[in-house]
Amino acid sequence: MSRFLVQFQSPALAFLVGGMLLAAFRSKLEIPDAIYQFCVFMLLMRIGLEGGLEIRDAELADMILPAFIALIVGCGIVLIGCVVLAYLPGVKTEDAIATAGLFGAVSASTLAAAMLMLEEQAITYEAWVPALYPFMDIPALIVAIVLANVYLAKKKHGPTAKTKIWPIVTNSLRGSALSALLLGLALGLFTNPEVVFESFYDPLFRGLLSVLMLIMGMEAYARLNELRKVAHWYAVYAAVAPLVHGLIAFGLGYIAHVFTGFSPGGVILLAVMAGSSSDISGPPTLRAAIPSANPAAYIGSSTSVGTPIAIAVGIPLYVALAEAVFGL
Amino acid sequence: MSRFLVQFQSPALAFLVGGMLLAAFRSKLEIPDAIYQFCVFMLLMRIGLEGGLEIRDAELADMILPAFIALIVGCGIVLIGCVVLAYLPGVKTEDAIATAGLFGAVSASTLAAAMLMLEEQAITYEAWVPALYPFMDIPALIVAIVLANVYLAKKKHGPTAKTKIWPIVTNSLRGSALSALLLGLALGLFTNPEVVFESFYDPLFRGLLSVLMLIMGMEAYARLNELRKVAHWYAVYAAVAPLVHGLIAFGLGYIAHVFTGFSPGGVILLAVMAGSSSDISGPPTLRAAIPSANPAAYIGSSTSVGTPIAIAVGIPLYVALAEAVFGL
Amino acid sequence: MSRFLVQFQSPALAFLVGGMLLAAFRSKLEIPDAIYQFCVFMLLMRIGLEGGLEIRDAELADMILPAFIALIVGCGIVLIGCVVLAYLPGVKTEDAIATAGLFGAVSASTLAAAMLMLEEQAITYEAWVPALYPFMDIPALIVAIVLANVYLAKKKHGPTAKTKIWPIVTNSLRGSALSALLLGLALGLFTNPEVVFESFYDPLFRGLLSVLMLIMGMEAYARLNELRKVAHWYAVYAAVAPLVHGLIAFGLGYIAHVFTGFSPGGVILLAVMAGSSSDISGPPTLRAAIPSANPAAYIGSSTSVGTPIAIAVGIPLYVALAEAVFGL
Amino acid sequence: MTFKAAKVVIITEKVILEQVAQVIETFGATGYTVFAAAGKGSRGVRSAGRAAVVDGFSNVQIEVITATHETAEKIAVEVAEQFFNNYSGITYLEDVEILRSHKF
Amino acid sequence: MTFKAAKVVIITEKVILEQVAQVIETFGATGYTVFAAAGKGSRGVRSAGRAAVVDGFSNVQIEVITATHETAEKIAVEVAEQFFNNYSGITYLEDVEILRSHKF
Amino acid sequence: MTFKAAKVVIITEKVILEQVAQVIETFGATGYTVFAAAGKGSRGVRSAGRAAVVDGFSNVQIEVITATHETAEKIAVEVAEQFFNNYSGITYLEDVEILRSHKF
Ligand SMILES: Nc1ncnc2c1ncn2[C@@H]1O[C@H](COP(=O)(O)O)[C@@H](O)[C@H]1O
Ligand SMILES: Nc1ncnc2c1ncn2[C@@H]1O[C@H](COP(=O)(O)O)[C@@H](O)[C@H]1O
Ligand SMILES: Nc1ncnc2c1ncn2[C@@H]1O[C@H](COP(=O)(O)O)[C@@H](O)[C@H]1O
Ligand code: NA
Ligand code: NA
Ligand code: NA
Repeated sequence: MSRFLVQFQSPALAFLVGGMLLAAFRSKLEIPDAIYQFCVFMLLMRIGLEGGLEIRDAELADMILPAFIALIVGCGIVLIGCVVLAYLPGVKTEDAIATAGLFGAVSASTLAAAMLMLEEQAITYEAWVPALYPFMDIPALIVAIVLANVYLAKKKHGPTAKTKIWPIVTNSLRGSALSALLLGLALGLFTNPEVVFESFYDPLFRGLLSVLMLIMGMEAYARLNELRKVAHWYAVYAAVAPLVHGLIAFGLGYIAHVFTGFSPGGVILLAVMAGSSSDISGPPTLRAAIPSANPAAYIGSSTSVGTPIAIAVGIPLYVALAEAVFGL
Repeated sequence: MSRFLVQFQSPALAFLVGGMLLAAFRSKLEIPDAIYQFCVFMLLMRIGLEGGLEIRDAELADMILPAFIALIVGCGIVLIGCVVLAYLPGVKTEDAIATAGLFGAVSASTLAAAMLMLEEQAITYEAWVPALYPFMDIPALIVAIVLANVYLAKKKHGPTAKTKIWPIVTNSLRGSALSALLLGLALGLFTNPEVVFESFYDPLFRGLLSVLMLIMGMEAYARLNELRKVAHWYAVYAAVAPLVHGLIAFGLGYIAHVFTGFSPGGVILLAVMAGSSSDISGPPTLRAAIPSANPAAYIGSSTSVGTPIAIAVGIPLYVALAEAVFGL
Repeated sequence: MSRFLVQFQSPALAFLVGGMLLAAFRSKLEIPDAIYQFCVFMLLMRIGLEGGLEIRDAELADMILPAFIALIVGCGIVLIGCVVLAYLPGVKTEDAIATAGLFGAVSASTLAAAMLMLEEQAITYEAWVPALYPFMDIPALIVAIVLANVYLAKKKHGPTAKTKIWPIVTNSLRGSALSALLLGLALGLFTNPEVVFESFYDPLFRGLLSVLMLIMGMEAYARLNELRKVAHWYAVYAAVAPLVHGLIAFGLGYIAHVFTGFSPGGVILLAVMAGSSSDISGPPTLRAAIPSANPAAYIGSSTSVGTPIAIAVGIPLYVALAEAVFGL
Repeated sequence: MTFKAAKVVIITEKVILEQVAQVIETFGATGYTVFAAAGKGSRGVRSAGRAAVVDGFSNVQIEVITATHETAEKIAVEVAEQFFNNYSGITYLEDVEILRSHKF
Repeated sequence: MTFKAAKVVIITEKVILEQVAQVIETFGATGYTVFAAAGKGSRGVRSAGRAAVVDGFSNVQIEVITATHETAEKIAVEVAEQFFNNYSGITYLEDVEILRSHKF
Repeated sequence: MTFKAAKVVIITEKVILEQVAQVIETFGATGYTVFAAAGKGSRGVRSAGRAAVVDGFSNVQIEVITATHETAEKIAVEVAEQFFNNYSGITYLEDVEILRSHKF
């Protein structure tokens, strides 16, 4: 429990809240877009490089179950989300699907914040766990886009239309976030970037994440306005879903722990990924692939409510749970 | 005296002069605006974070007198400046007020340069001293804006008009510079940013300051042209005022030293703040609040002459003085 | 020979290839222009600062022969290039001259990659060698521009026209790349930037170079299209010339080694400079000075083929040669 | 001597820039020019420059010079029909004069 | 079918963008578009992109489409009167054609 | 009351911005405004914003308001003649209306 409290003072969360306060006080502070893009690039390269370096030495067999869980969770979240949101009054079906897709996908910055918190708490994990990111992210986006296309096609042309999956996959792989992550993975796997990793990508990780959290906080506040314009049920979903998703993944991760010795830290990160909602590449992917869905609904839900909850409540919650369950 | 000479080779000053030379030789080297904004953000966060972390452990009582001196000096400089400039031929009253306001306010980069010089010379100071920045900066800007509004209102409507101070205060707090500084202060005070401070904000401080100094040098040269178009008395004021202001603050700081044991390093930094003129948030604040003042006059004075003098002559001067007075 | 293979996994080359692959897969990853410009600035400052710091302690006499070789090689490459390219079918004379000029000039990023490779292989060199950059770069550009002007003037007005060299020199010195390098040199020579060099410019060197290499790779791929539109002989020249130029410089460097004890590492770097083709300041200089030359030809050749060959084949080749010749 | 030509201006979301460009090329335009833009319209404020966590949601303005008013209008109509139900955006036309030496 | 409308273009200092936008909204404009700009005028060179130590001193160009020429002119006159004594800036009008589907 | 004036628009390579500006000043223009632009034309795609290893190869759009149509045309012709053989670029004219208070 004490850990739970300390985490509220952790830098990642503190900068996130700081960003929200700045925006609330209408500060004129602006972090240039170029810096934001660079922070994201550095974070994803850092995660990818370490993942690649570690997968080299890892038992691939150990990864199979967690990767499978990631995939199942990613798809499951979207399906559950669609059903739940569709029941809520005032929610358009396309918007429901897009929102569920965004919550099924993964936020690199939330993941990075969790990695740092684990480091601070000296909780270890298999270093390839963050590299499971695409196993959850891509399937979630694909399921959402396919569902939306099927729904729209039926509405227009009756039940015969078909959606092509492959272009969605490649398009999603080409997005800036996954590109950087996969590039890092490949470089870590096949080349020798140890020195540049240790002298550049790793030491700057923590600091750039703090800048990123500040930006996320400012953006979260700025988007609250948009969220106000759509059905209030989005806010409810966005507040509850991250924790539900995280707990589901925590449970499945626990099973992997029992059967294959998946580390407690790994279970936490899996829960964090599930509980996070995509902020970098998810939104433009969905905007392009489900044009009729209202971005104010899904981006508002994710950025303004989902991400702050996932970081401020989700991460400490899973850590506390892990303490209780694994007796850390 | 030897220290005085060595300081001319110190990096901050060297990069400043380097920037001026580049601009003088019409180099096409450009530091992108995004990088400049990021450097400023990093510097102010660094100053704020350390200030916050230190105020936590500090005797608040120790801060009262220096903070009060900062406030008095900030307001005093503006009043003196208005009177002096108003006597000079060819100087419009609004321009005089705006110029005095800019010289009363504080330059974060000049302050940062002084902090590094003190570190190089192993002269210590209470770490909360840089956090006195807003106590001098905000009052100076407010006094200038109020004076200008009173003057302009009288000119237009006779002596009945009133100026609202609160919007000026909030507007000034919202400026990018003070926002970053206060955010850093709050994070340092209420959260635990030690690790990110030590791994990111602190180690990059020196390097980013060198980049900033280069930019300041280029800008100083570029703005000389504008200064040439206005009364030459601005250049005289801009060359003399920083040193006079610095010496006044040095004197008052010395009193604080005698009565409350305020450190010699703190006295130097107080003098540096007083001697500096605002470069980041002062100009746009004044531009918006005193529209009829000619920016070529006040920005030219401050950026082209005031800042170089404050850094190149002021800082070494106060250090030498401190050596003599405190026998460092 | 083993070293030759290991180098293919070195970070610089790996990021270059990574960038090409990203572009080939049409990734949407973008490194903002501001970041690119900052990386270039940092690299050149780093090279310049170290050069300046070292020249201070160096025997100036030792530098004379290598500097002279750099100059001869820079001019020689352009002359050879013009003759060779002029013989090839489908090549316009202006385009030939501009292309030869670009290959005679020097690429800072290729040079930086070589410096890191030497460090990894623990091969030392006189630290002032990278500062020979301008001795090769400027003469090459000047010769190309003068040749082009003479040619164009003759075509238009007969053989009486004259070209002014001095404006070309100053224009080239004002370019962003040489400005940064010379500024660094001057600061290193005349001031005390050791601390900022060691705490900022040096440690970030390796990481920023990796970012730069990624960008170079993306650009190389993007420009391939342009190269396809011009005579295929450009591709042949661009693939062969870097190695020929490097070997010529290696030979001359070897002579300097024999006569004045020029270090093997220095010989390698001289070869790398000769084998590299300018990517930062060369292209805009030539675009402005030889307007009628087709940029698709010379930039395509240099960026898409010349630079990748110079880094991926050239550097390992000269290192391997040095192993054989000097028995490293 | 100058000749009459037309310009169609499209202001819309950056995220569909490529798709709009394809439509423009369909109508045989010889080129187009793109600017980063911020703006406010019926569908809220769209910023530029500021760190946009949600990339691609700032505006672009696309300008196309066409030889005839007819082509310009066709492009405007097609872009509006195809995109402006789902994406925010406006489009309008202007008369311009081109030099003889240019072919559009 | 297209309909006549007007465009007012305002080029001025970035520092007063928000104030100008307020004036525009006063006249009931449905929106506006903003571009970063550099420029040279009677009051000197204003750069963009380059590190401007003195932020807010680069230009913006603001474009507003209005249904009537009259509104456009009113906006232009008001902006010029209110700001151009103290801030550098110019303003001008253009005729444009809009599609039927738009309401301005 | 508004008065007729002209605008000349030049879209070309950033690398020659300074030279084009000199030409414009030769014709006595009171100022000009510059925008960063990307574009596609007969000579390929020109990007902006993206890290351009080869700096200066993105576009700029330069706009000049002139009192008379004649001056605008002269500037357009001169720029086209002097630069567009070697550099990519287009230029066109528009009619604009200015306020009485301005002198161009
Ligand atoms: N009346 C207008 N004048 C100029 N630009 C406009 C106007 N209305 C909308 N826009 C631009 O078009 C974009 C999309 O408009 P909307 O679809 O109405 O949100 C806005 O962000 C503005 O940049
Ligand atoms: N004749 C002109 N043509 C185009 N833009 C102009 C012209 N005159 C001024 N400008 C723009 O308006 C801004 C302010 O002009 P000024 O108030 O004359 O300094 C300049 O920085 C230019 O961007
Ligand atoms: N039809 C057009 N409409 C709008 N802009 C154009 C057009 N053609 C060319 N441009 C612009 O002018 C630049 C140079 O054109 P070009 O010389 O044809 O390559 C392009 O990069 C575009 O930005
Ligand atoms: Na998720
Ligand atoms: Na001051
Ligand atoms: Na070379």
